Amino acid sequence: MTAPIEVSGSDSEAQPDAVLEGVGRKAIEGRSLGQIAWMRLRRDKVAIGGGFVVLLLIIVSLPGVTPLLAGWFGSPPNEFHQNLVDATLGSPTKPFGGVSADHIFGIEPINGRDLFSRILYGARVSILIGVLATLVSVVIGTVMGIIAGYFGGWVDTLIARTMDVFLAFPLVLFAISLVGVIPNDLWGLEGNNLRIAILVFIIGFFNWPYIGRIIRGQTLSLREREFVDAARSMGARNSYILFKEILPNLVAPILVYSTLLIPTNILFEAALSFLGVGINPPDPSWGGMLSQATELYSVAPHFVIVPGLAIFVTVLAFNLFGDGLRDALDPRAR
Amino acid sequence: MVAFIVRRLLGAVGLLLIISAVTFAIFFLVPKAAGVTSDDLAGRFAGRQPDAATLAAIKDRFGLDDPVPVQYGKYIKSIVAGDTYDTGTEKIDCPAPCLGYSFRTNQSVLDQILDRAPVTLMITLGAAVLWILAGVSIGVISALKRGTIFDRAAMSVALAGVSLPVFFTGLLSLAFVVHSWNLLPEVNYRGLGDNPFNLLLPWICLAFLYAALYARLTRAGMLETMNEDFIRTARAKGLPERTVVVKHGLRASLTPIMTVFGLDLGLLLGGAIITEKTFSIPGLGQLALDGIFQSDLPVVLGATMTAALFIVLANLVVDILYGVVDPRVRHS
Amino acid sequence: MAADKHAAGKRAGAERDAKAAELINAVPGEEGGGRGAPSAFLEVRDLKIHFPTDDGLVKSVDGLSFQLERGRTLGIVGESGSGKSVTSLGVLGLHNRRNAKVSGEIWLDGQEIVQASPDEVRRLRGRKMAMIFQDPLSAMHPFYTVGHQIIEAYRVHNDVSKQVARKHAIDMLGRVGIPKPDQRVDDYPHQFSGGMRQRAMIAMALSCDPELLIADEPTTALDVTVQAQILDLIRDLQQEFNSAIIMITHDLGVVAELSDDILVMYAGRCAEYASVDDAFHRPLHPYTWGLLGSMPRLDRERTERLLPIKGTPPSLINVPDGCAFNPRCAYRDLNDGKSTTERPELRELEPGHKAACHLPLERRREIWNDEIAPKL
Amino acid sequence: MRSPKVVTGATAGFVALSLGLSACGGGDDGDDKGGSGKFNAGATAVANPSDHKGGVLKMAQPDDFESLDPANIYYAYGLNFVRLFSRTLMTYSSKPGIAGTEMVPDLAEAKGVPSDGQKTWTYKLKRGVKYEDGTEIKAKDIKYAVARTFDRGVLHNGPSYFSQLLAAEGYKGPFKDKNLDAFKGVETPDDYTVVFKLKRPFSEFDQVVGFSGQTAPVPADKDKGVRYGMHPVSSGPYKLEADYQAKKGGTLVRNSNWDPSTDPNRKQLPDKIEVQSGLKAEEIDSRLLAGTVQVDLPGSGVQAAARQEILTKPKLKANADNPVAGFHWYLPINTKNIPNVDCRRAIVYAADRSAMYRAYGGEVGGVMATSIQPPAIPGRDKGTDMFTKADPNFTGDPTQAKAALAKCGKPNGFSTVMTFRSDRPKEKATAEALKQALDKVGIKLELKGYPSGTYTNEQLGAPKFVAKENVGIGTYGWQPDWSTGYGYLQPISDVKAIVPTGNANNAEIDDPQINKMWTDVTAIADPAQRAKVYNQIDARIRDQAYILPNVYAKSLLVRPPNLTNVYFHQGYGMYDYANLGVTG
Repeated sequence: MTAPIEVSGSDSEAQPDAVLEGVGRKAIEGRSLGQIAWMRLRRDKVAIGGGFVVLLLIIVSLPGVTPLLAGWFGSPPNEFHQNLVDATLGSPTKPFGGVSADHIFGIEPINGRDLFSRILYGARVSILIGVLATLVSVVIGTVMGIIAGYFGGWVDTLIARTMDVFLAFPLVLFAISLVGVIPNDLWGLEGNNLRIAILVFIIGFFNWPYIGRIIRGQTLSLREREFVDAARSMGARNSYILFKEILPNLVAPILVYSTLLIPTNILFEAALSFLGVGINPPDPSWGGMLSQATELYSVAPHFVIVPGLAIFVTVLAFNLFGDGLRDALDPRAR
Repeated sequence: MVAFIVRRLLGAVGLLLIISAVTFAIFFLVPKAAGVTSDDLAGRFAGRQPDAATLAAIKDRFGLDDPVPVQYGKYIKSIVAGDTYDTGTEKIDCPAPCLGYSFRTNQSVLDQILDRAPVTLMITLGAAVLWILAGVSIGVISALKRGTIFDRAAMSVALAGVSLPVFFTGLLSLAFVVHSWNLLPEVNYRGLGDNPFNLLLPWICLAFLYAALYARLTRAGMLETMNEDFIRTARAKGLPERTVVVKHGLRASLTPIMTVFGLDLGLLLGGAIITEKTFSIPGLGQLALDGIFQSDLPVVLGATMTAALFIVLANLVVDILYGVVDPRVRHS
Repeated sequence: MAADKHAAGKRAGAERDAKAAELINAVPGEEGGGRGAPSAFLEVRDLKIHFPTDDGLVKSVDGLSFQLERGRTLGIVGESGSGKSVTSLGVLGLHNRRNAKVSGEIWLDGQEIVQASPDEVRRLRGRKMAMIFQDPLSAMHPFYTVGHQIIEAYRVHNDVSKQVARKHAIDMLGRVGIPKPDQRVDDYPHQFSGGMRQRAMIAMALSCDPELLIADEPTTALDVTVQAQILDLIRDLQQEFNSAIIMITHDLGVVAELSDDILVMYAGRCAEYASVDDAFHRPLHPYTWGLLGSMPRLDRERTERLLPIKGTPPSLINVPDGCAFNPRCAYRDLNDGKSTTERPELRELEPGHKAACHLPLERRREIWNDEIAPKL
Repeated sequence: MRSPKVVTGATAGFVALSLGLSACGGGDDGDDKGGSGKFNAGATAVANPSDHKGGVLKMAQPDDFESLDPANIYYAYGLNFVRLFSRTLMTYSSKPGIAGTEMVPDLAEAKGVPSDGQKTWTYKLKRGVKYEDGTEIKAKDIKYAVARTFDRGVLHNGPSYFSQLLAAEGYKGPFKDKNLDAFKGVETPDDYTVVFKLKRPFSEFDQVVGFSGQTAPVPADKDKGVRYGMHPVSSGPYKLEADYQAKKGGTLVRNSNWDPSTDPNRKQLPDKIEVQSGLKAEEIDSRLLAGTVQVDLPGSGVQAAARQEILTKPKLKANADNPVAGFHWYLPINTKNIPNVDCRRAIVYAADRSAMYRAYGGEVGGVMATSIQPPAIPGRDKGTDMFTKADPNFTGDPTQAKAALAKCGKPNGFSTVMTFRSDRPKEKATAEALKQALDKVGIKLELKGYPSGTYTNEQLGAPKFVAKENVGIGTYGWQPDWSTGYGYLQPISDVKAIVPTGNANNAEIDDPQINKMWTDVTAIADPAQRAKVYNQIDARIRDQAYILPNVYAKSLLVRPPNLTNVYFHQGYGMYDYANLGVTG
């Protein structure tokens, strides 16, 4: 937390926030809000740590990088190493899940596949779905939120009610059923590409009201601000006001809540995979590995720990970074 | 206040209607669009190797060849007015609210739901007690001791907590607490007759996640509230700090937490799916999952509607409670 | 995360009362006087309230001294961020103890407050000193009735039954001019109008007969017509209770109306301290001139323009070297650059009239008489 | 490796001493500190024999029976269980080893007498056999029981052999047509004679009558249609104490109107039998190991946790059996999507049998399959490997596979879809293993998992789906309805067995040679002669690479020390539930 937050009362005009506010908005010293946020963020070691892990995960997930790393530190994700596994029990013969120089995270029970590279390839799926689904949510949520907040009236009522309906849906059930009933080739996609697309769509589609509500609220208050009044009084069209006046002011909250939505979506994807509607094997996914582990935790407890920690570290990193970003961009949020 | 409640009730019913229609559409129209015929649907109810006559008999019984709106109409009608089901030799009366009859399990869907609901209820309530006690108190203390070691430690744990899904903590605890160390028995809760403390592990795993969330929420809410003008006023009056914190601060910051709590509770009461799946507890979530994976449409519809009902009800209760707690809402 | 509800710089149009000239002369405090309990009812000595932040040290109050006697009113004026509110909170002990670094002394009726334990200060609050806040809607708890909040304030310092306290609350509500107090006592703050709410707030503040009343912009959030009523009410109550009042405002009209003395704050320090008469007719600080110049007046020709102060208040982290006001001061070049290098001391230039400015006194008088006054 | 010969030879009967069978399963286990038995003691002989009466026998299951209506059950464990309270015309002999697969008379005095070229089968009823209420069981009750199986809309879980075989065109069942005389498929010339009229010759009608509960007599006035299953009327040694509670359980108590002298196949040892449903599988395991539950009803073996414990602790292992159960887990190769025999053979050549074997848990999980028919089928030939090797170290023959691909005209391989049951880790592992192996020769598999709840009806068991999704191969397992080559092979290889949903002929085999053999074999009266034909069909299936053999399932069963008269029943593929007792 960079900005000290007062517990006991003291007038806002003496608040450091307010001081910065005075400096910040029109930049008396030529520092933009973004620069100030960056300054604050840089000072937040924990958030930077989180951001570093996030960056690392993204780099690791890049198409060219994953196989390279898997090659250096492991073996191909689908290669069997059954000689390392007890044929009857299915557990790795070596202790600690078969950790060795060749398999730094150990091996999968039964097949003996290299856990490191499976975790690595799983990261790819998680990050991809997490980020893309967030993008879907943010696009829908922002558009709907702005429309509802800006135009108000029956449009607002309609959209707000729609969001209520969405929020009242038992999402997980719906997502599972939908994945189950959607045909096997669609939109010119098939196989796991289609699976990923469907997961992205479903996760993103069901989560937009969370962003929508926030954007709607922000738009509502922005609409009443002087600069919008000013633009309107000068005869600016709605589209101009929306895109030139309101949208730029929504960039900060959108950025913050997107960052915080990504881990939620990663968890959602992991949950769906855990419940059995994730991507198809043999491609690895973290939730899918845990789902497999429900049958194997007694034989190979490391098979719970490794993918579980991968989820934990990833989600934590995004959360830390998102929290830091929020504190930096919008110290008074919440 | 009465008008307020009536208005909310009507809204809730409307919401349920919409949800049921959408649910119905998804389960009937989407498969249809994907090329599933009524024969296929009938096949879902048949056993091994059904012949054409069997399929025809099943289609006839379920009205699978009716247009979807007609089927939806029948569904709503049976919820409102009840229905009777023909088992072949005898008519089974299914009084309102009749959520349908599962021909896979030969049970009325409502019976199955009523059978499972107590299990989910126990999971949820036990966890809720834990997470409210732990989450709110930690959040309050953290807010009041902002910046201290306690605050930093608590918030670090909380942030870790919100990043730990139940299917990880649950499996971990099963692998070690139950299996390796034999500290607790297998989770085997099946209904009200069983010892609820058998649910200790699911409670802890579920509550840990939510307690973390609530600690963060409470802390943020408390910090905001303790910065409000009326807190300064309370202090200016010379009230003891404890009164200021509890009576003026906590009371005001609990209302938004109440909203979130209502939603979470509603969501979980409709089926703590992941917890139930992780620990294989036969609650509403498992019922719904089984229904989906067995294509038992009446059960899936019933479970979805129940889940939605809980969410809508929870919203309703929260709205009304809001009116009770906050006079401004009551008077508006 | 203080919500910036009272938008800075939003000035209610003040009605200037022409009675400023009749104001009584205030007794200025002995700055840096001897240690130990002072004779004055309230004495603030070299008060500093600093907030260390990641962005630097915020010097909200930076060496402030003043005195106040019972039955008299001190107006503290200044722009947003000048430290006037923090000062009042410091007196009440309501500054954030964890974040703030406080030094100096505050003596209230022979008791020192800065060094006192939080609980000792708490016992003084509400009973010996009370505060009226700017926005009564946000300053009252939305979930409790007005009566409840007054009763609570009364009972914490008086060991009486609820019934007695309730009678007292109704009585207080009546005294501040709320009609049907026995009914309104059970209403919630949001059911009151703005003016009535502020009256209720005042009733709450006065419920224990405090000897020091701090009013922080008590009329800013109110309609103009209601403002005058509230000011009248405060003045009447002061006569009744013989309280000392600190009136915090950026509205010189309010000060002129109510105060005996005036303390002009700039960047956490005192720029000028004078009786109201001196301050309005013989001000000795360019900043005060600016304040007077930017005050709209009914008796001014409409063709004339206001004389606003250029620029914005300084960041309290990076207070300009020398005179804090120098970047905005039109006269800073008239004293060999001293304004940008050396901090001017607060000097008593006339009896009871102090100012902190490097300009030669005569030069200041000239400027006021020749350049400023005619334009006002 | 356990040789089928050993199984055939080990019809030890009621011998107190069990065979050591050191050749079996998880190796030898000489130390006998564990109490009542030795590892595999109950696999081929009766373990812990006793005539001790009394006690409560506790059974548990994670899910529930499809129904307790004997006519509305298809799962073997359900059919095994309902023997406790329902008697049928014929039933499996209650003997360990392969003798258990023999059909013996139950309510009937003797085996069915065929006439009219195997188109008419006549059974004489034993006299004086009673229902739980003391009324005597008559021929009309059996006719009624058979008639009700014609209404598939009401009783849709059970097998449909009677409606397929009996000459009763257009009959819709007694729920729609109360007049039983309209049902021509069964005649009852007197109270103790039941005559079945078939559309076509069928030599294994005794098996049809005996394997399921569909000839268990039902008093017409007690029939409540689908809800009869909540409280079926008993004709066996036990009866339901009260209505059975779905997903909860129920209790069986002694039936005093059961006469042991008429029933050599059942015993009445415990006072009570308690069934608890919905108990978590892991919990059942730990209770089995603790001896607080005696029987895990599904009988398919313990879960991973208990399995590990049993195999690593000799004391526990001594009270476990590891017999070859009824299933053969194999992989049908769809002939519609992969019509070329050499392309199919390429798959068989390339398959990594070692990895697939390990997927099922190695030597404790199964026996590498050589034939399609599992060892429990009397008269079955072990078969030859043809294009693969039943060797735990055989990882496929890419060279031969490539050659076959070249012959098929696709030297660079091809792509197809492979399905599996997503909630069955072993099938998933099998699919992954096959994909790895086929990748090496250029055959690209796309793996798709589906829930087992819909798999056999909507995905692999639905030819339309298979065609639409280009499913070339899938995981599947088949247990025979009854233990003959017909019971095993006909549903999975006869073109007539292909149905739009719930199809078991997943390869969609439509082979003129095989079809002809199926048509002819039903008229052959001699079982040994028939077995020869079955073995020819078996070989033809492998030669044409319609099915990739994989593993004959072995299950790891716990036999608590306080459970008596325990033996693995070949007919049901689990312990025989009708003869168990408890001590202590």
